[in-house]
Amino acid sequence: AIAQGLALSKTTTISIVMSEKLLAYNTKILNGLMDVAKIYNYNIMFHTTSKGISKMQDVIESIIKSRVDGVILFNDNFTEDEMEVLHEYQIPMVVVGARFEGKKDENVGNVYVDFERLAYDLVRDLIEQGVDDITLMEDRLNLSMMKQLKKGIEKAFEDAGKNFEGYISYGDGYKSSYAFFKDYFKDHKPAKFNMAFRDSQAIAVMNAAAEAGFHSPEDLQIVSVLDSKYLNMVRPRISSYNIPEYDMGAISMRLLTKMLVSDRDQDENRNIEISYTPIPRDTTKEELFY
Amino acid sequence: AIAQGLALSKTTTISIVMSEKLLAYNTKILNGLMDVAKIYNYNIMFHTTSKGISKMQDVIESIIKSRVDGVILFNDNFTEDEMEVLHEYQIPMVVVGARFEGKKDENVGNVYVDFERLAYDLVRDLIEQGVDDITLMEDRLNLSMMKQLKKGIEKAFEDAGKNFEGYISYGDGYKSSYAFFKDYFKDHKPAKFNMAFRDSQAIAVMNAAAEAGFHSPEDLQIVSVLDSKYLNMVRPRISSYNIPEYDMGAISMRLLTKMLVSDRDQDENRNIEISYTPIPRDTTKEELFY
Amino acid sequence: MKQVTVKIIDPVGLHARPATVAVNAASKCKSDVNVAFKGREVNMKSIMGVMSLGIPTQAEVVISATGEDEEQAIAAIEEVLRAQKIIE
Amino acid sequence: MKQVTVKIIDPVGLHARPATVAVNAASKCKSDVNVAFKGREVNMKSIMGVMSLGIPTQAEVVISATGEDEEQAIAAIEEVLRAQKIIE
Repeated sequence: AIAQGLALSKTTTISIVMSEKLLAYNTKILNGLMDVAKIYNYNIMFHTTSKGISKMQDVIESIIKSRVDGVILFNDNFTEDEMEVLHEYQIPMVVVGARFEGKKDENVGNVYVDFERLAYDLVRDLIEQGVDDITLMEDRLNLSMMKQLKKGIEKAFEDAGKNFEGYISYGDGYKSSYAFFKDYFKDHKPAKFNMAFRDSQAIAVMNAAAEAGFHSPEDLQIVSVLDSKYLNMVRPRISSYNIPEYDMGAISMRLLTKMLVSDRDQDENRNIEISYTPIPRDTTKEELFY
Repeated sequence: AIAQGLALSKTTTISIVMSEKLLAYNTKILNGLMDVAKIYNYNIMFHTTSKGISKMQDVIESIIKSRVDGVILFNDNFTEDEMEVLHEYQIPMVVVGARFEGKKDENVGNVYVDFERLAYDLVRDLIEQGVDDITLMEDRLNLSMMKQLKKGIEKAFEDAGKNFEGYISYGDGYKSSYAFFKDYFKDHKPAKFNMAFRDSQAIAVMNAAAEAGFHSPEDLQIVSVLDSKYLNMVRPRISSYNIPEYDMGAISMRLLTKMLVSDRDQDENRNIEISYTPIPRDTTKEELFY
Repeated sequence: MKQVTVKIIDPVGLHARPATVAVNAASKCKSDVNVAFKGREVNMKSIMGVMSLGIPTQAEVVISATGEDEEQAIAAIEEVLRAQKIIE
Repeated sequence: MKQVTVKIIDPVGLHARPATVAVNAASKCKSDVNVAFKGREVNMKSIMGVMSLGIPTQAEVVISATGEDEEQAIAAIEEVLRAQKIIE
């Protein structure tokens, strides 16, 4: 057992921590992380959090016990207290996903998409085009992202002297979204513009609307913030944003590498914003993403 | 660094090896593996193979160097020679996915779905119902599975005194499948029955056929062997099979645990077949899965 | 021995994640913990055992614990299964 | 110094996986390896450097190597990029 330990200790080991429920949505980021880790010959310890089986506290304990050299954390996994514990042990870490709004120091990097600005810019354009009947569908798996999208929309409404009241919340997953809208469209019209975070929610509102006789984009425009190949397979094809997820993973691991070797007081940029571009398909009107 | 090694050596460490391209299709199996590993407090080393970045040989080398206690291998990742190397080092391993057809000994377990029988039973029923115009679409990401499906179909044809010639091969991914069928349906009718391994190929043939004026199930029946939530979101909804993927992962990790502690000469069952059940939706006729 | 009868309400029954959650809860107890369904009884700390019972949704199963912490074991297991919406 | 001009044919340009494959190929060489596009030149062993160039598909870029294995470096990098269908 000791020989085994010695062999292991020669290599840099990085822990990747993510929630099990998000795994299916983050495979491209994970691929980017793994490819760059392989170039640097890092060992990767993989941890998932999973309700009723493994809590973030257990994962943190196992990270500290095994004294890994660095950690990649997917956002929406942890509370500020949990981050505090990792801070105390001075483990370099990179938070990937949304902008990290907790306390930062030289041991924390962040590779993120500015979801607040994305939502602000989109809704500002919509309001200019006369559309203020807007729904944002809650995604319980990604509450950090939701918070930032909501903030961006609210700011755009505020700047136009209006008030945003279109945040809707129901269960998670396609089935509950679809059931919700099937029922909702019995006595409601769809909002003119519908914003979802994930593909399945966008498809749910589209299918339920179509079956109630409402068609996209005439009766309702639909955007899924995260792109997926399935948005291109449904009819009509759903508009979304291109977020370079593989790159986010690759850049996050590279940033962590730099943090592992660099001087602590070096004033390097540890906050890297990743750009996004709209992908207009069939569910948005031509003037929106010109 | 030595202290770090010693700390690590106290815990059982398992390597999970999969191809990067299959990651998005195997998240449920991975979740099952991770949950059970967490119950036993195992550390998980995660390895992906990725063209141009990390080959299976590199992964094997890193597994041997770090002297992990056991390995979970996703099928379709390795050649017989590569398995041979792992054999020589006597590392207990479980192969998950399709039936493993290489050399087995007491260090190799296999948790699998019998894709050959699935295909045989389906095609036997189809032939009995008078349908022998059948296409099997190649999936280059899962060549072991394809081989077994093809074998099952060929056997069903042979038993009916017929010859199967409906294996088609083109690029991988939705775009190339869709482009292939868009072109193909310009001067061909679809086969009466179309079998795909993954959701995207099934959706591709359905969309291309619909746009050429052919409708499912009247003009073409469609089945995707692997289920996914997206098959329920497209219109018409595509029939598939329920394969308990999470269970496959959970059982694989549990089997490995048993192999780690058991006597070598104990005659335990190391080959566990996982059952499947059809999920009839809109793209198969009523009489098929009664 | 202490035992309790519970009804499985998780839509997939005691398979997949629900089964793994149940095994995880049982594994934390010092007592021997068994689960019985339709006359068959297995060790509730065994994943393959629990899955082999093929317990469907709406099934009533008997969970029993024998050992020094049997009282707390049953209470703790019930609590976890209820929190995860696996039982009523 | 040894250099070669290549045309990127991968549909996403030299981003994402293609960029990582290129960096991996360059990292295996002893020579210093640079890649230049539109007057900017970066270390081809740096992922963030290569990605920061924003090299689109159909772009022509210059790869240069300086060091004892410069000849073989250029040949090896070209071979990997071609095998991965990143360049013509």
